[in-house]
Amino acid sequence: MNFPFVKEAVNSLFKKPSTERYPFVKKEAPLGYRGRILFKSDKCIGCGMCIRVCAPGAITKSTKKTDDGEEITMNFFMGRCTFCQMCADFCPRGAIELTNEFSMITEDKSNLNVSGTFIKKLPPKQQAGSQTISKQV
Amino acid sequence: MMQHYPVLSIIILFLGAFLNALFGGKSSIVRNIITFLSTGTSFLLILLLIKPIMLEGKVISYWMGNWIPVSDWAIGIGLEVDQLSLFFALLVSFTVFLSGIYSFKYMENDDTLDKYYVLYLMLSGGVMGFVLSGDIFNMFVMIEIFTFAAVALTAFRNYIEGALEAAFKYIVIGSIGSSFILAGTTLLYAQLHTLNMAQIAALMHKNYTPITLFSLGLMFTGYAVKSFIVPCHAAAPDAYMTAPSSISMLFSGMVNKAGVYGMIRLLYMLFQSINLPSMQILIIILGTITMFIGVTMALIQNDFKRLLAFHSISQIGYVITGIGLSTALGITGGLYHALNHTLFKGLLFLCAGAVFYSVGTTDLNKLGGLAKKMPHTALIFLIGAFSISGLPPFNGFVSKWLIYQSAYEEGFVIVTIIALLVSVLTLASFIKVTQSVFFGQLSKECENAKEVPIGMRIPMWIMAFMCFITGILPQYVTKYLITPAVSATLNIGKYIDAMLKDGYAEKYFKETVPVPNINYKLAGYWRPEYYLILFIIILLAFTLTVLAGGIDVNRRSIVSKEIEDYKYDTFYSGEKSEYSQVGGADLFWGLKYDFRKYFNFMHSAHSGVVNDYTLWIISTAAIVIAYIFLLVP
Amino acid sequence: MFKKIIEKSFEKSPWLFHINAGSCNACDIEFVATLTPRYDAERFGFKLTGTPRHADIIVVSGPVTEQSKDRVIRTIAQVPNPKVIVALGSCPASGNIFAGSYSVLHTLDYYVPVDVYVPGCSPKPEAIIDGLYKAVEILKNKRRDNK
Amino acid sequence: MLILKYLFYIFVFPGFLFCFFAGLILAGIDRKIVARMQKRIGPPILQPFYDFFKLMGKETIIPNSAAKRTFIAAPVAGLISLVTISLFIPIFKFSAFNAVADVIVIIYLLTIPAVSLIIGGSSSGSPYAGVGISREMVSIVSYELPLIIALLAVGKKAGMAVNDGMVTFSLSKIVEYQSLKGPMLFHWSMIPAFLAMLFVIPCEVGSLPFDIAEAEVEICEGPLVEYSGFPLGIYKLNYALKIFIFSSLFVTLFLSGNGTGIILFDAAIQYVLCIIVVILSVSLIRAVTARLRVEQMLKFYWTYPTALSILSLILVWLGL
Repeated sequence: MNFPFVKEAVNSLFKKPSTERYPFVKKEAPLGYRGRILFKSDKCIGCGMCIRVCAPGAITKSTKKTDDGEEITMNFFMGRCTFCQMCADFCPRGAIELTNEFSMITEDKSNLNVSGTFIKKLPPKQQAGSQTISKQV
Repeated sequence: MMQHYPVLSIIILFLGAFLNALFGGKSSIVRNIITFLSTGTSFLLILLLIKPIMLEGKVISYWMGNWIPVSDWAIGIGLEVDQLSLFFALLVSFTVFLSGIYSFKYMENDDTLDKYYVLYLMLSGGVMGFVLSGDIFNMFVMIEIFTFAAVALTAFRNYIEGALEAAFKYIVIGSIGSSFILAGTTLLYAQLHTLNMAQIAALMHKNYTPITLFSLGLMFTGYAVKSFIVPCHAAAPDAYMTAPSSISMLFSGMVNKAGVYGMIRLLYMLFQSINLPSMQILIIILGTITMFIGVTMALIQNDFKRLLAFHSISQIGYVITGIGLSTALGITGGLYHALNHTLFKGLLFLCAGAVFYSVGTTDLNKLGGLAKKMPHTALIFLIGAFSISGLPPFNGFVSKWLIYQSAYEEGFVIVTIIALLVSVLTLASFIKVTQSVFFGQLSKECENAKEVPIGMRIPMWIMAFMCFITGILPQYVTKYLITPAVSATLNIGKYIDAMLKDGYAEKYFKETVPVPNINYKLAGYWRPEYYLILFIIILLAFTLTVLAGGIDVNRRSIVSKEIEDYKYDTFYSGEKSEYSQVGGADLFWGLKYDFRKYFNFMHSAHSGVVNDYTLWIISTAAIVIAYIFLLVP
Repeated sequence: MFKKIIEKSFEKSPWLFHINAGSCNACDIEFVATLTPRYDAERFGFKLTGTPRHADIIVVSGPVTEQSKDRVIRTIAQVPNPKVIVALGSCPASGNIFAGSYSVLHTLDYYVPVDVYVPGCSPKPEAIIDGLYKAVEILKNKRRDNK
Repeated sequence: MLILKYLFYIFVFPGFLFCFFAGLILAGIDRKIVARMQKRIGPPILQPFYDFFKLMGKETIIPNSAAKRTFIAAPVAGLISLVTISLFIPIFKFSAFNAVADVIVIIYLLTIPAVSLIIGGSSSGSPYAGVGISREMVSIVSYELPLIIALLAVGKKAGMAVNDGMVTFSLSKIVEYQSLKGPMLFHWSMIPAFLAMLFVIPCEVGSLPFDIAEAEVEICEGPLVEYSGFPLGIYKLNYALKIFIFSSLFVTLFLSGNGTGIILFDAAIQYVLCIIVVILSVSLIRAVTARLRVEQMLKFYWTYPTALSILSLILVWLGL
């Protein structure tokens, strides 16, 4: 007939409760927390490595022909992402970075999409028969 | 003219039986009229007797064939009606009258009904005669009549399996009881040369010879068998279960009350041995054992009527304990409980009959969800269940409470604790019946159950109303009915004088018999203004429901099957709701598991073999006689 | 006078009911973690109830597999109005890694109207508290709209 | 004029409104203390009020398999009997209705809320409710025995001195005895009964170690599984009223005396004592224990508290 924890229960009555008052006291996620994806579209070269390694297939790429090149938009659908950071690690250009922003509460799914577009210039039109491929960014 | 009412009320019942035998076979209307008239007039006659006897305190004595006592020695058979016997006669005639009306409709799809009504009227005539007669041999004759009528009625529906076996058990045990009573009566007659109760009481005052003590032991066991006290109760559950419900209502309302009446007369009148503490202890022990075993056996039953039968036994335990206390308050509690028991147990048996009438079975595991199909019966059953478990506004509460009060005051603390515990266990078993018969899921058997016809519902409503009235106005019930009966039990001088001639009692008692004042100092009843409170609180509850606003109790819109709207299905944690009734045997797992040794022992003790039961009765007889010889003088 | 009190009390005492529609239990543990002393959702009046009949906010976690589909629909239908449905974690929103499997054909909003999405492959307890906080506001608006 | 006095008693002071606020605040304090014992902040004190009024606003669903009228009437019946009990319990010297024997009336009136829960659950027709009912009934059977014995002991003890030797079942006599001879707790022969009654409170109220009937996890809130909206609100109100009424009965039986005479102060003192009793018996045990099985509860209640109360009954019977 022993009641465990009675001592702890009684003297924890007089101690301060150990609850973090979250919504009123903002709380930073710990260092290196894999939160919402930040896509730096200028660095991206549209190689598609991230799409290949993304397990849930949360990343989609759509291209649109424009007059001076292709306009590529990369779309990261956070509702489908497992936040495993594989895309960030495999991105050769370091264009994807997971911030430590954890609360992404929304009422409709559409604003869970992180997307960025960039123009990929086509290499300059080769004059007919020119010899060397000049290095072009 | 008032002299002749007692005899008339008995003879009319027998006359009804005789007429039914002659003309009953013709058509049901003739039968019903004869039965209704005979039970109605006998009930009316008893009602007319209330004013002279109960209020003015007169005692009617009537000598059969006008054989008045010769030189104050009683030769003829005398009928004696004082307040106590009128109280029991009232119970008997009330139950007989209502059960008669009930059985018009209830028995309609049985055949050979004229034989049913003959036996029915013989049974009621026998008990009426037993309660009103003042002569112990005449009482024995009446016992024989109603026992054999009861046995025949138990086996009336011989197609029910177990009916013949129950009747056989009842006849063996019943006749053993009757033979004990007969042996006691003959011994008394040999010793005192008279059969008249009043004269025996006068002669027996304070001179116990071994023969009279032996006859006391025999008659005590005989009446114990008749009122189904525990060691000799084994015939009751089978008999109540297989008999038609209108008859089991008579059994529990009347037949075991007759046994209790016999016990009271035996102990308070004939042998005046109740004021010996050893005698009190014997009765209280028997009463408490009856209470406890009755209710624990009822908890594990799987049949509705068998459960009610075991409850009758345990409630009789209450009455016997109340009477065994021999204080004015104790007897008041005992008699009040006898009245209440007749009312609510009769009501419950009528509900069982209604369930049997519309569904065809009373097995708790097969029934379920009848409240939707039979709302009236469900409501009436709830009133009966609440009054038997003693919840305040109903009548069980007042009488049980009187018994606790007097038991605790007399120092029998264990008895009070057991009594309160038994009352909680009664509540438990009736919750089990409520859940497995009326609420819960609608079982396959009850799909096409319909409400019982109005002919059966009228007596049920009358009984329910009576249960409510005796619960709310206890002081009037006690003032007019119970207190006269209690003073009659305790003050036997008036009984003797009325029977023989005045001053007869003084000659033998050498002092006037003191009439104890019934101290109600402790008996706090529900005073009328409490009902004012109850009414106002109900009003409060009603206003609360309306006032709170924001409520939309949505009328359950009839959802047609093709729209799969699960909103109104019961919650099965997501599954499709299918039939899974929790009721009958699998309630109270905790209780049965904890006391499994006790319940297994009890289960095997009730073996159903007649010789075991007879062995019990003979051993109780032996123990009682030994007890009386060792302790009483 | 009662209407105002009832309005206010809807915001103060939302009761939760949790349905596991095939989840890997990561979100379930995080959800229950909000009731522990460290995050203590009870200070806002949140209480986990045993039956949908008592609930106001229904928290669904896990991709709605074929097996749990009609159970989820049936349980959510049994919740009295006004009710709010919260999709906990990214599985109900999109099926996450289980999306293409034979048993996960649609996401939660195909079966029931979802009010709040709490994304995160097992969102942090703080994120769940934010989600529930928004659900309470929606509950209050729903209560005011249809009453 | 008498009617007005009774109306005031019923509706305001010891009756409905006083019990409504006292009970809900007491339930709030209980929840807050349990939270604080688990080192968390816990809901505001007025949380039960919010729960009650939110349930008032919710839609009430009556399932198909329920017996409609009983389904709605059961919680109200429980509420009626609880309010009636509150009229019988004296607050130090003042008592609204003192019948000669209100202890037994209270024992039986206390079973009505439990029976109303049972009838409500069984009329909802759900199998979870069926299981919940049998557990609730076993819990009534288990706590009734020590409760009765303890009350008999208190009755006998008070009766010895005040009621010329005979047992008294009237609470005002018990209060009168305590005003003469000091609270019942200080008589050493009554301490076992005090402990027994302290154990009975959690089971009577249905708080954690003994809330087997309404186990949210195993049988989804037992008898209350099909309730929603207004009837559920009344059941939660009944739960709060039960805490208040049973603890104030406990205070009257063991800790009362001749109060200050002014009703307001008496009510305040009695309420503070109730809070202490509730913290001691309900909250502390609720914070540290887990739920028992049904037959463990029965075995527990029929051994320890019963032995304690029988001990004090014997002591009282010997005239100590």
